[in-house]
Amino acid sequence: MESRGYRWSRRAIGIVSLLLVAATVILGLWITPPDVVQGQLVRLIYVHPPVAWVAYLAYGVTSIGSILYLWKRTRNLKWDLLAAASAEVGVVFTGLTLITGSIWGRPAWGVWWTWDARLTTTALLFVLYLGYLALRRVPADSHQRAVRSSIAGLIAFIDVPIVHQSVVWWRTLHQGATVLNPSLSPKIHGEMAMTLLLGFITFTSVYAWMLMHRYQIAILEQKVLDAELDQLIEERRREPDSQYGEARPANDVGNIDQPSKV
Amino acid sequence: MWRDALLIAAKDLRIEFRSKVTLNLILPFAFVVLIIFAFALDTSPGTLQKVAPGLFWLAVLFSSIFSVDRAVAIETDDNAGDGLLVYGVDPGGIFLGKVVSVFVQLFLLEIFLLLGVVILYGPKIGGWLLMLASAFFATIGLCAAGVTYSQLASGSRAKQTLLPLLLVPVVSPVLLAATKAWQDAFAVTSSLGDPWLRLLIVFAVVYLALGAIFYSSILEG
Amino acid sequence: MWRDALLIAAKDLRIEFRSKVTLNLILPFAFVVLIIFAFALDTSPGTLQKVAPGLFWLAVLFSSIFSVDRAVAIETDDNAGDGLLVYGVDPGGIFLGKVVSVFVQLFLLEIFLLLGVVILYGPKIGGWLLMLASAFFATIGLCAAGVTYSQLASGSRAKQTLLPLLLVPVVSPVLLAATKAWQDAFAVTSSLGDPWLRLLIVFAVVYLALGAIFYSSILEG
Amino acid sequence: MLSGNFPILTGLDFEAGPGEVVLVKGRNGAGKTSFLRAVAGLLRITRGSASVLGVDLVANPADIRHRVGLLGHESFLYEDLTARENVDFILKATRSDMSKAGSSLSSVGLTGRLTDLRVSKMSAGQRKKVALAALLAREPELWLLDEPYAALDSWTREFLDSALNSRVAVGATVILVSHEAHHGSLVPTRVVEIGGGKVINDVSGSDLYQVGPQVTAQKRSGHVA
Amino acid sequence: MLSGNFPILTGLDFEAGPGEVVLVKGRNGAGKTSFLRAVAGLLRITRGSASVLGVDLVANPADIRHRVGLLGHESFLYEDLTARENVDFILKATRSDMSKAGSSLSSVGLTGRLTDLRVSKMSAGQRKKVALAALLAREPELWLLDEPYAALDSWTREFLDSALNSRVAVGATVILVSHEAHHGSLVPTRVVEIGGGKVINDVSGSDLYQVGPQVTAQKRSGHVA
Ligand code: HEM
Ligand SMILES: Nc1ncnc2c1ncn2[C@@H]1O[C@H](COP(=O)(O)OP(=O)(O)OP(=O)(O)O)[C@@H](O)[C@H]1O
Ligand SMILES: Nc1ncnc2c1ncn2[C@@H]1O[C@H](COP(=O)(O)OP(=O)(O)OP(=O)(O)O)[C@@H](O)[C@H]1O
Ligand SMILES: [Mg+2]
Ligand SMILES: [Mg+2]
Repeated sequence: MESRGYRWSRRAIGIVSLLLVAATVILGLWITPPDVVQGQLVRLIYVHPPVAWVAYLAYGVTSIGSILYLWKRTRNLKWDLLAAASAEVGVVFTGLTLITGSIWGRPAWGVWWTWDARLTTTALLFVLYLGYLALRRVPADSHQRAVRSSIAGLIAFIDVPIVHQSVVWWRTLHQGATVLNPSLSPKIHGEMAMTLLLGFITFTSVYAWMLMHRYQIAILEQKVLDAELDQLIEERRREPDSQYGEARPANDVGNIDQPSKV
Repeated sequence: MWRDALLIAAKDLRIEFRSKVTLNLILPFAFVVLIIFAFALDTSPGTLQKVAPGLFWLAVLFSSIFSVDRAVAIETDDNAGDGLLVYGVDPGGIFLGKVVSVFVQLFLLEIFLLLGVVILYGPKIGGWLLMLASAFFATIGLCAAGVTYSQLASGSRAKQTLLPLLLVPVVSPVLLAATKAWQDAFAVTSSLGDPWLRLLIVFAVVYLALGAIFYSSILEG
Repeated sequence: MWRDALLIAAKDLRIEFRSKVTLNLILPFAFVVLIIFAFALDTSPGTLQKVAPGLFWLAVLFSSIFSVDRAVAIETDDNAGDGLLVYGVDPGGIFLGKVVSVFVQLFLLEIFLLLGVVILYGPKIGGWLLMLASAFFATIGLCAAGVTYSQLASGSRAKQTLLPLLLVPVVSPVLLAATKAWQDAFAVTSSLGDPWLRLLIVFAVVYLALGAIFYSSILEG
Repeated sequence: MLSGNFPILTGLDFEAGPGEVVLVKGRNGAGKTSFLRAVAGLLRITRGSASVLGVDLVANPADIRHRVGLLGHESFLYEDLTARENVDFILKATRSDMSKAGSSLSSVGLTGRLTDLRVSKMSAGQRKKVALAALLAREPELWLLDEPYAALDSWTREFLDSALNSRVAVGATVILVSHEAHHGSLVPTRVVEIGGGKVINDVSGSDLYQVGPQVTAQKRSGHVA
Repeated sequence: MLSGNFPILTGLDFEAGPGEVVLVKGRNGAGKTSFLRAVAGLLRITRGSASVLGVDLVANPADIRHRVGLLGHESFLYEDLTARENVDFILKATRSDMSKAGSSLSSVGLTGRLTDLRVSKMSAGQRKKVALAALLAREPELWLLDEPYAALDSWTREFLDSALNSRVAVGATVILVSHEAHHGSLVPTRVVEIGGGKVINDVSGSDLYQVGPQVTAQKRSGHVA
């Protein structure tokens, strides 16, 4: 069962997340000023980059979990479950990135969607981890599933730096590195920068809370499977009698005891 | 490992040579794709020349899916892959062997396909060397990722559909980079210092390394 | 024959439902194809809207190859097809059953895919009725030709590559007609009297009839 | 009879009537499997003439098929369906009595979780049992069994023998390929030995060490060239 | 040992030394095939411990594999290669003596056109013979045979028995799954019965009607849990 410490920290993070979300909403919608160029639209900046960043973070956690599972000395099914939980949350956040981006794109660029490199690679990221989740649904024993999906998870992560670099490698419509630029000096200032920072913290905290929940569910599912397994083993061991009962002809038993029946 | 790789590659190529899949079947398929594209996109010849590299690599991508699928199917039919494990063949060797055999087939295919593109779409080609080098590394990347994923998907009964789903997103950066490299090669001023070529080399190395490292875990798992 | 067709369709749909290939795998694959096409062709949004019907039907074509391949593979695994013959199931019924089961899957897929095209490429749609009718008959044509050829190719060990080679040229008229019909449907002035729709109906009827007539000879051969 | 360009069967002249149990023997590659497939109407006959249960195999091989129950090296099952679904499907396809599915499955020992297990998960013997259960429920006129005992445990062998005996008693014909020396309760009325694609030995009736069950009078001819 | 989430083997405690011929029996689905695959290092053991010929099966299942010769329900052959090419490939892959390929093929009766026939064209018994020829040429330490007699004709059965006897005499271990009552010249030194994934009966040595061939002194333990 869930340990006490885990439960309390999960709840604490939940409450903190709630407060942070409220603070971000207030700051983002009322306190900060509209942009000179973009007007009210700019408020999406407090959501869109943070959810994209959290998606990266989630896939990073998936990769770490995968590596820890693949490395024999740290091999433990928990790492695989953690990786899977994080990938699931990551897919949700990638979806949010796509949605908020589209909503932003409609007024900013005049289209919901365009074949810009950043957008395309983000869509690929989404599909890559959907593929990861599809691979996990292929029936296999838990070790086999863990190995296969860990490898797929690691290879999929290669796309994350590509998404990040896409604005540099391809000349694109999408915003260049404004916040997470190489020199780590944000190109926006004052209240906006603070609110954006708050947004990052908020969504990271929401991610942590979702991850802990999902992971807990995965652990419980595994416990149920283990319990079922013990029962199955018991049934399996009783099989020769239960399967045929009295119908089993006597000469069969004789046959096995005395292979001498030449 | 190298010895095993050669052994596997030789066997696979012999099986392929016997069934003549690449030459007799995949190649015409790739041509049909080229022609269909040209029809479906229904644009003027000028556009076709511009998109020729993209179409070429799309055709190669689809062909590669079939090739890697076959390469792995050779071992899953009649459980021959279990046999390989029992014979003590090195899994890294199996991986490399399959990559080599698929590479040889795909590279041959690309040569013929290129002829097709030149004849059908008539683009001007500036930098042959850049084209060759980028095709070489792009194909290695495709093969390495393809063989790895094909093995990953092989446990599933719906393998043939799971494979493209998993593989296409993974190799699409390779596809994009190769397309860009060829577009550069089609331009008059092109050099081997092309950044796309460098990207392709990185992909080839990364996918080869990942495959060689993890293939044994996949086979065992 | 109708009874046998229903029996086969029900069985195939149950097997498909169990492995959930169409929903879980082919659909995302088709999306990936849409994305890849758009990016590889690297054109401005205006062009994409224009070629959207072509891309849609190309994606459907590729998906249909996988679907019909699976539909026939169900019978060739473990020689189940021989079983059907021994049970005295009518070959025409087998054919119709498989066409129905593939049709149901493909049509579902097209609905989702259409949503994807609308969202991703953003075309304007004038005549929904024409679109629906032409999709209906084009899909029938695709399925009928696909099942027939898939059975034709099934004897070969290189089936997976032989099938597209045979099938793609045969259904490309359907593909072109469907593309044209949809282009008309995207235009504001469209009616059900569209000549391309009529062509699609002819194809559907011809391929269905040919399949129903010759399927038994193919199975026997 | 050709496969590619290789002549598999080079000349068989052979008849069997109702109530007969024909044991076909021969070296590996002699053509036993091909012989059974020809009798089932699945292999086309290119030269010569052949007929089974009065049906001409050269002209209309399809007409014999639904009267035949074939158990081959492969089991003709759908891997993704369960044992029960496979049997149900076969019974529906052959328009047989659906109600027997459950009882014939349990008669071969497939009960409980096994009836709802997908065939792909089953052991070699369990697969064979599923195919057998379908045959038992169908009750075909002509049973073509290609090494039916392989992979079956001794209990199921006994059961198969007794089930076949009861079918034979009501007039069914059994043609059986087996390499094993016989010890079960199914006693062949005739032993045919095939070699190099032709019959090289045909011992029947009183020549056998034991006479088989009653051969009914009205003889339908099964003649395969 | 799990397949999906189903426990196939639930507890086996079993040893075999060189020169032993262990006959594994059990009902269909008892877990015999899975047992052999586990011993060959192909099935992962999820709980408990197991070792074969001194190799720990849980920690490094790969280490046992090349010492093992496995003949399963499937034959592990490449359908598009000929008999000769298949055997050559296997010998190369196992780094065995290539010169024996021809002689071992002809010893099982595959000569002339048959050595150059693709496996896909072969009859069930001929395929098994190809797999057998490769095993004979390889001479593994531990022979794992899953119903080797199925599909073989009586001549080949005899031959297999005598070949195994000569291997056993020089210290090889044979674990054999078979449903048939034994009549050949290969006499098991021990009979193990498996049921419900566990050993339910283990009769050996003097308890058997006849003592098997010499068991050599230095005993390597094969222990599978
Ligand atoms: C569907 C459309 C869009 C997608 C998929 C998308 C995706 C992304 C991703 C993945 C990032 C994280 C980049 C990184 O730091 O590595 C990002 C950041 C960002 N996006 Fe978008 N975006 C979309 C539309 C837009 C639009 C329309 C705008 C504004 C006009 C926009 C503005 C930004 C900004 C300002 C950042 C932060 C850049 C940085 O600090 O690196 N995005 N977007
Ligand atoms: N995923 C699963 N779910 C349920 N049962 C399973 C699963 N996988 C395997 N089994 C069962 O495990 C057993 C596997 O047995 P195995 O193939 O080892 O049998 P065997 O002793 O070789 O039988 P046979 O004599 O028929 O060859 C079978 O009873 C099979 O039904
Ligand atoms: N294309 C071909 N070329 C050469 N020989 C062929 C070809 N096709 C089939 N054969 C031969 O025809 C024979 C087919 O025999 P069949 O499968 O009927 O044998 P069987 O008596 O059932 O043997 P088994 O006891 O091994 O099952 C084999 O000897 C095989 O080698
Ligand atoms: Mg045979
Ligand atoms: Mg078995």
